[in-house]
This record gives sequence, structure tokens and C-alpha cells, in this order.
Amino acid sequence: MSNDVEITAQIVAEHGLNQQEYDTFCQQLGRTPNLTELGICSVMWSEHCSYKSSRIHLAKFPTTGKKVICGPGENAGVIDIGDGDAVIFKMESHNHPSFIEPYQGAATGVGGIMRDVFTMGARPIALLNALRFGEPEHHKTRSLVAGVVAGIGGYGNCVGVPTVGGEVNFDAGYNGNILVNAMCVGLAKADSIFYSAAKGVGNSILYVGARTGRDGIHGATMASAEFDDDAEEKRPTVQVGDPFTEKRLIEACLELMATGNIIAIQDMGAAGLTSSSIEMADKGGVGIELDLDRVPQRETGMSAYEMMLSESQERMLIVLKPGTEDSSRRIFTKWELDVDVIGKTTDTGNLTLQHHGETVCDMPIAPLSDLAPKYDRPWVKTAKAPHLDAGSLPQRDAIDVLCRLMSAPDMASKRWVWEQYDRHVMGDTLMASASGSDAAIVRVRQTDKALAISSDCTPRYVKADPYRGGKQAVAESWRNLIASGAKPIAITDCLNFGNPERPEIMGQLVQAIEGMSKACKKLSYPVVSGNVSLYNETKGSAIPPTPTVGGVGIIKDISTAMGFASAKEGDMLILVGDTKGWLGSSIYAREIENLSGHKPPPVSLSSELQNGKFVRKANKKSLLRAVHDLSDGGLACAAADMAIASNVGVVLEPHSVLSDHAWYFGEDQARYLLSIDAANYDKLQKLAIKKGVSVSYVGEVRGGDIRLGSSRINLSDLQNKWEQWFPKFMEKTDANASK
Amino acid sequence: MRVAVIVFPGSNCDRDAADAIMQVTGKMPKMVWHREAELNSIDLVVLPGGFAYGDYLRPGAIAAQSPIMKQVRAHADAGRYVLGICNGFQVLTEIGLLPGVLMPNSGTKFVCKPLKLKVENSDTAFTNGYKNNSSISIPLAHHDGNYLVQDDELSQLEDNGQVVFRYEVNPNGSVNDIAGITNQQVNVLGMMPHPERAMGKTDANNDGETLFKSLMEALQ
Amino acid sequence: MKAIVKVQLKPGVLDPQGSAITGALQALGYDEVLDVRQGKIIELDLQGTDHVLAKQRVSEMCGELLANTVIERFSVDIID
Amino acid sequence: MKAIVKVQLKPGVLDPQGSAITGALQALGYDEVLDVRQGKIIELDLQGTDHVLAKQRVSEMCGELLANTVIERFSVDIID
Ligand SMILES: Nc1ncnc2c1ncn2[C@@H]1O[C@H](COP(=O)(O)OP(=O)(O)O)[C@@H](O)[C@H]1O
Ligand SMILES: [Mg+2]
Repeated sequence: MSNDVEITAQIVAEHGLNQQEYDTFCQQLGRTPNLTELGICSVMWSEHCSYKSSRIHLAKFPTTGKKVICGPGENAGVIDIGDGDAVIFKMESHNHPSFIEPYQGAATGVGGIMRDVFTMGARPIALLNALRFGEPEHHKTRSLVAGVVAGIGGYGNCVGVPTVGGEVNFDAGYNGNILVNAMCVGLAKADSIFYSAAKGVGNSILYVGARTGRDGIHGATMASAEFDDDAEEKRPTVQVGDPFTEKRLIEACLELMATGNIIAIQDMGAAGLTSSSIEMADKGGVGIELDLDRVPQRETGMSAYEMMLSESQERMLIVLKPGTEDSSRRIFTKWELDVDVIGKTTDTGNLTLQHHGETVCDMPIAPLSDLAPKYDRPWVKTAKAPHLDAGSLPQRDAIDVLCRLMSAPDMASKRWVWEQYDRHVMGDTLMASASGSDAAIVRVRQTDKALAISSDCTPRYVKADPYRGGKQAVAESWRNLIASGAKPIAITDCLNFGNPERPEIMGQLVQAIEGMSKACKKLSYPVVSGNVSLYNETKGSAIPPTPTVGGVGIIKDISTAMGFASAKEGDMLILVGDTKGWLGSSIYAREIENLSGHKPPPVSLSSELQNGKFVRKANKKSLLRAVHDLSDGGLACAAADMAIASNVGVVLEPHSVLSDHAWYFGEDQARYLLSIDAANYDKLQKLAIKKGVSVSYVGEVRGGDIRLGSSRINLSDLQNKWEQWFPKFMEKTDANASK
Repeated sequence: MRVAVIVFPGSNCDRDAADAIMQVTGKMPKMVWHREAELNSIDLVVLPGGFAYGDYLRPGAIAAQSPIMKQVRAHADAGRYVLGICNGFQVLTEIGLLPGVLMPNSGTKFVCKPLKLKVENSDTAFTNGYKNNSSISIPLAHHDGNYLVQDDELSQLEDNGQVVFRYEVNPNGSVNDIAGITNQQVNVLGMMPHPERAMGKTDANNDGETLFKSLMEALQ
Repeated sequence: MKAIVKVQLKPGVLDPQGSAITGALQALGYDEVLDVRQGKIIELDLQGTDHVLAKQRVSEMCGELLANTVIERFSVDIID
Repeated sequence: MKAIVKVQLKPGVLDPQGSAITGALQALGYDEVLDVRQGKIIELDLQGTDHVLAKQRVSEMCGELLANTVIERFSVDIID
């Protein structure tokens, strides 16, 4: 299509702009745009880039704190971990691309999030991934799992950053829209963080990395539109990841960063050259002029429109200090990467594009971000969920239930997944997926400090009560870090929801954000970065609302790192926190009684805080042998996890009042299971009294069985059930396996 | 002991290998960029793990053509030591310093797990710190570790004691459970598992350290 | 009966392997190499003798498993 | 000028990927599949017009880089 085609209403609509948005744009321009300009505006104003539906609500998050160096607004969040070290991290979704092409979609998701982190000066040191698939029985699930997992491993393993943790859930609600959320954590020096503001006029703009092709044109607008029936036909060119190029890009950028040549640097993510150049110019308060003929190109005959909208991966844009062009180039040449100066900053405030000797775009930059639409979309509160009375449920054999829960898809061992990830490259992984801890633990290179990292969300809860579910996701993240011996510092998040133009979906988003904010404030656990993925729905059926929380905490001394794989024969099992036996929206309700949608457990943030501080204190005083947070499946599943990881049996006593199912499987919040040397019991109790925390003796570590009251199972039998679900599922290839 | 670690653009265990050397010798090895062509006065060359050229075409194939590999070959031909770990092993088979090839794992997936190896020959510069037939624990992480070699060469390897490490449980389909081999002159070792990941730093296991210590003693 | 299936990346789709091979060949002095693209060739041994049916079945296999039709195209030849 | 290079495992060399595909196809109900072997097809864009020379040069490239002749055999076709 030629650049000066007449812009018809249909073309505008195809670009995902509504009439009002288009009018605003024309008004600002003082004329009608040409096709390139329209394309640029459409991606800048897409949901994906402009956050038009979520922006006013995201403002509710607490984003500052003593340890926050840089909150939301840059490529990733930055926190201070002392001694001049900083940690840079973010989580991002790659949901739609992964559904269309699971391997490449997931791989490029990993690549993209790493770029957001090393753009700011950090060496990536850990990757996590939060995955939600459709029900196991769905005909696409198995091949999606296989492709996504292989893609994540294929990319991260090759680049050489360990994949240390994550989540895998299955739910029919994701049948048509899987979620692939990837998180990257990097390490930098606090005094050399790189930002994206292109300050100063006349500075060279360097393009580095892979050449531009026609990849994923309109990916950004695709991520902002829901799938319809023939979405699988209309797919745009899929982006293919090149981890080898990414690896070289990391090394070359870190080498360049050490030279002091850089004024600003920005990865080309969604909407590639467009959003990277506009964001840099906008933040720096300058104009930008690009000569598109100098953009390294992979294909012939690319138009300005295509180059500006291409989402080819593994590319960066850098604004250089004057006179450093040649020395900068040499670094990229050494790493065998394409590199060229493609333009300069100007004082016009405009984005000016030259192509084949013609000016194909000349428009003011500021309005593209300042005037980007911002909607206060109508929303309704989610209907109140009914209460589930545990007393109304039938009695069942507790061991039988335990076996069913531990081998249920969401609870079963994910070994099949994480054995495909290199968890130990870089030599600093202390605890990863296999290790029996609530968070991954990665040492800060050549120090005695470590980071604890986890990813959490319980969509069952969020769906039944978005506010409470949002609170719970943050609380569980915080608890996981505490249980691994860390002081929680800050979170990143990935808000995955359906179509925000539907008031009930918008309601889920608003309430979840409010619940999360509330928890973040109370727990002093600010949000420093994140991502929003909307329109996750097919044919009007939305995914369960899924605000994934990625938490980072610091362990000052690795000898105090904690896990649940270290319980010993003869230990006492102590439960921290109150148990009411809450079964609404629990795994028990769903797997055993086939009940869902009931009120999820209340989240008392003050108990959370109090109990967490107590566990930290007890850990500092070396009173603990093993710690596990209680979440899905409650006390019995936590004890079973501990037994399997520690390779020793456990005995749990029944409750004097509560029924077995409520006691063993209730999902009351703010609880921890501790394994302690009996000799420390008195000290622990004294500390609990002093802190006003309720602790109770619930059983002991003993023998080779898991015993719940009078019923028991051999530890290795339970372990087999737990281990076997995933490999059996993946090997079962019925006629539906791949399509 | 003067050690060089070769760095290809996609090497990613180069730093881990250097750390391991540092830990046992107290000295940082020389990091040699693959386009440099000098390996003067080096006792031990380490070809580290990773994805030298993204494992594109075949693992190790493109790296094997790198300028530095001529020097590595000369170094080996002069009887000096070469240690290839994981991707390094793949490179060594590609240039023919070690026989055979490393095919994709029989499960066709990447496998990362701790694993028990049997030390089959402790009478080498690489392994003299181990007890013969002892069982050691060294982690593994690869997609192409399925060792394959022609029958006659296989019997030769076995007869000469060139098979130095064997998997106790085969993770990848490797013939005769082979995890690591030396050349006939016993100065070149290639192994798929990662000894530099068993240095007693992230957990108690330091079975990998023994290998580096053995080398250090042999070279003293 | 045998089927020879060729699976190649669609034009325009990035081929990282191909680029790496191009670079390697040029570095070896093969300056005449302008570009390289890598694909798969899959040879199937099939029971039966009906070429027409075989071609149809193998094309189905390609759609289902052998090719990733989002980024790849394939061709099928049946030989004896 | 283009060169089409086919790189295939020598007969008798075990093909883990081929076996995995065989298993997967049979599991999908394609019972007529007896065996599968997977190879590579490498397409080179070449400067020049001399087919004979090209064939010789590309064969050299195969020996040096494109094929591992310990386990693989290759064939080269030059087309316009
Ligand atoms: N859910 C969220 N919570 C907090 N910050 C967010 C959230 N979503 C987006 N952000 C912030 O908004 C900015 C833009 O995000 P994004 O467009 O995803 O960045 P990029 O283009 O670098 O991928 C980032 O600073 C990001 O951290
Ligand atoms: Mg970015």
C-alpha cells in the first residue's frame, strides 16, 4: 500500500482506532495523516502501548519506598539491595503469540523481557515463567504445553540465564487463551543504571542487533484485540526468536555501557522502532529524525510503514554521546551484530522520517503520548460470592483426598517442565524449582547475599472475589519470600484480564488492582514495574482474571536462606497462624467436590505482617529447621510437600473441633508450617507469645509414611502419584494430541 | 598452571569455568576470544559449555571452524591438555580431536538434572583425584548429549580405557552410557556433565572440584 | 513406498540458523554465498502402494505434526 | 544461482528425532508409517553462474561445515 493512499474510515478501523480517537489525532496534526503516520499513531494508542483502559487505575499502586531506585515508567523497576548493588526486574506477557505459535511465542516472550532488563544496565541473572493452560482434556492443551515449555527453555538455555522458578496451572477458562508470563531479574550497579530519556540535540541514534524484517507487523494491535473465530487464519507474520543474537546483544550492550558512551538506551519491544524512538524522544523532550534507508533490513522493498511497525526481535536503539560513534560501532562489530547510525535527535519536537529521499512522516511527538487516550471505562462490582459451609460437605478419607489433590494437575510435580530448563548456569542458583523452597534463591555474585524470587496468583480466588484475590496474590508472594528466609522488597506484576470494554471485566481489573494496592501498602511491598494484558478472551468468554505477582526479596546472609527440604526425623511440626478451615474456592472444593465460585479465604494483612515478622525473627534466632507457606491444599499438602522434599515421613494430628477436610485442606491465609528441633520448642513459644502470634503443635516428622490421624500412605507411594501425573499426561497421545 | 578458557560468542559457561579454575588455582585463567589466534605458554585449554553459535546447524559445528581451533589442535598435538565441557565436548568431536558425535538426546528434549557418574578410569591427569569405580555426582544440562561412535572405535575406546565417565542411569541414549572420554594420548577430555557446577559453592556437592584439582596436581 | 517431505520456512520468516551458516561460510572464505536458509527433509517409509492416498495422508501428517504451518510450508513427494 | 544441499544421516545411524516422529505419528493413528528419518535441506543463494564450479565449491562447504561426514551424507544440486 502506498504511503499516500486516502485514509478511509475502513483503514482507520482496521488500525483499531475509533472515530473519536482518529479525530483527536487529525486535530492535533492539523491535517489528515498519511498511512505511515496513521500506523504509528495506531500502535502508540493501542491498549498494549498506551494502557488506555488501565492507566488511571494503575496509579493506585504504591510505587515508592526506601529501597526503590526506579518505579514504573521505565523499561523495568530498580531496587537497591545495598553495597552499591541494584536489582532490576519486570514481568511481561506473551499470551496471544504463544497461543498461535507456542514455541516461538514463548521464546520471544523470554527474549523480550530480558531486553527490558539489560536495557537498564543489568546483567540478567534469573528467569521465571507463570503459565496457565486450558484443561488437560482440551485437544490443544498438550501441544501448547510442549511448545511453550520447549520455547522458554530453548531461549533461556541458549542465552545462558538460569530459569529458576514459575507456575503452571490448568483451567478450562484458559482453553482459548493461554497465559505465558515471563519474568526476568537482573543485577546492576546502583550508580550505573541506564534510562531511556534521549536528552540533548544533535546526538547520533545507533541501531544495533538483528535486521528488520516484516515480523509481527501489527502485533501490538493484535495483543489489544480479542480473538474471533478465524483469528488463527488472519495471523500476522509470527516473530521468530534468535537467542544467539540476544546473547551477543547482552554482552555487547554491557560492554558499551561500561564505556560511558551512552546517553539513552531502549529496546525495541512491541511496536519496535516506533515506540522505542518516540518514547526516548518524548522522555528527553527532543525531536528525532531517522533515515530509514540506513535501517539494517532483512527483506527487500520494505516500506516506511512496515519498518516502523515491524516487531523483529533482538534490536536496540541507543543515543550516543557526540564523537563516540566509531568506538561504539566497534563493540557491536566485534560481536558480529548489525549496527548503524540511523538518525539524530533534533530540536523540532517532531518525529521525522526520511525514506528514499522523501519525508514520509513529520509529526509532533508529545501528543502521541500526552494525548494518548485514557479511559475511565464503566465497571461493575463482581457479584458477591456465596459462602461455602465446610460443615455441609461430606466426610471423606483424608489420605484418599491427599492423594487426589497431590496428583491433581495444578498440584502435581512440574518436573517434566523444569527439567527442560537450565537452572544452574551462572553458578549462583542456590534454590530452584527442584529444591523445595517457596521461592527461588539466587546468590548475588561473589557475595554472601542472595535474592529470593517468586511468582504467584490464585485465579480461583480472583475470579470469585477480585478484590480479595488481588490482595491474596500479593500476600502469598510476600509469604513465599518470608518462608525462604528473605526480606520482601518489591513486586512486578502482569495483569491478565479479558475485554475491558465489558463492565464486568473492567470491574475485575479495578477491584483486583485495589486489592493488590491495599496489600502492597500494608506490607510495604511497592510495585516497581509491570505489564497489562487485556482482551484475553475468545468468543465472548474471558479468562479467569489473573494478576500474576512477581516478588523479589533480599537475603542478607545466605546461611539464613530457608526451604522445606530440611525437615529431620524427630522434628516437631508447628503451625503458625489461625485455622478456621476455609474451603470456599479451595483446591479441595474444586477437585473433590467439584465446587467453585465460593467466597475465597479472608486475607488479614495485619496477621500476615505479624506472622511473617515472627517467622523471620525465629529464623534469625536459628530456631527453624524447615519452613513452608500454606497455600493450595492447606496444611496436609504443605506437610506432604515437606515430607517429599525432605525424604522423611510426617504425622499430623486431627483437630479437636474442625472436621478433617476443613483442618487438613482448608486454605486460611497467613499461615506457615515449621519443622523445628523439639529442643527449640520453648524458645519458639516464648517468642510467639511476645509477638502475639498463635502457634500450635500439629504433629511431627517421623517414619516413612504420611499419616493424617489414623489413615496413612507410604511416602514413596504418594511421591509417585505426585511425580507421575505430568509425564503421563504428556505421553498420552490420543488422536487429539496435536490439533 | 596456566589456563586459557576459550570464549565463543555464544559460550555461556565460560565464566563458570573460570570461577572453578580460580577456586582451585587462586588465579584467574586467561579468557581467549575465539578470533584471537594465540595460545602461547598455556598448559590447559578449557572449551566451556554453552551454545557457541546458538547450536545452529549442529552443536559445535560452526565453532569448530573458528580461527582459535587451529591453535587448540596444535596445543593438543603437542601433548598439552584440553578439557571440553558439554558444548566444548561437542566442539572437540566436530574437529575430530575426539572420536564420535553427540546426537540429540533420545528423549529429544533438553535435560537438566543432577546425576551420578561412575569413574571408569582414574588413571588420567583429569581423574586421578577420584577413586576408581567410585560414584560421583555431577549435574548435566544439554539437548545433544547422545554419544554415538562407530563400533570399531567404540571397542577401541573401551579397550584403551578411554571411557572415563559413565552414567549410572542413562539420561540421553548415549552408547554404553558414555558420559566422558579421552583421546588415545589421554591429554584431551570431553564430557557432557558440568564439573564446574559441582564446586561446593551452591550446595554441598564438590565432586567437580576433584577434577580441576587433579589437573592442577598433574600440571604442577 | 516412501514419502519425501520438505519443510521450509515461509519466505520472510527469520531464519537464525540460516544467518549463522551464511556468516560461517563467508568467514571460511566462501564469499560467493549470499544467503542461506535451512529446512528439514523428512523421509517416511510407508506401508501400502496407493500413491494418491499416501500423498493425501502425508499432507495431513504435515499439517498435524511435521510442519508448523504458521511459519513453515511443506511439499510432499511419493516415490516407490 | 542456487544450491540445494540435502544432508541425511547415513544408513544405520540411529536417528533419535526420526524415532520420536515415528512414535508420534503412529500415536496419532497413522499406522501406515513404518519408519521416519529426518535430515536437513540447506538452500544457498550463490553469486555467479558457473554450475560446475558451484557444485564443486558447495561440495567443499559440505565437507568442511554443512555435513558431519562421520554420520551424514550429502548431495548437492545447482539450479538457476
Ligand atoms: N500492571 C502494572 N503495574 C505496574 N507498572 C506497570 C504495569 N503495567 C505496566 N507498567 C509500567 O508501564 C511501563 C510501560 O510498560 P510496557 O509498555 O510493558 O514497557 P515496555 O514497552 O518496555 O515493554 C513500564 O514502566 C511498566 O513497568
Ligand atoms: Mg522496553
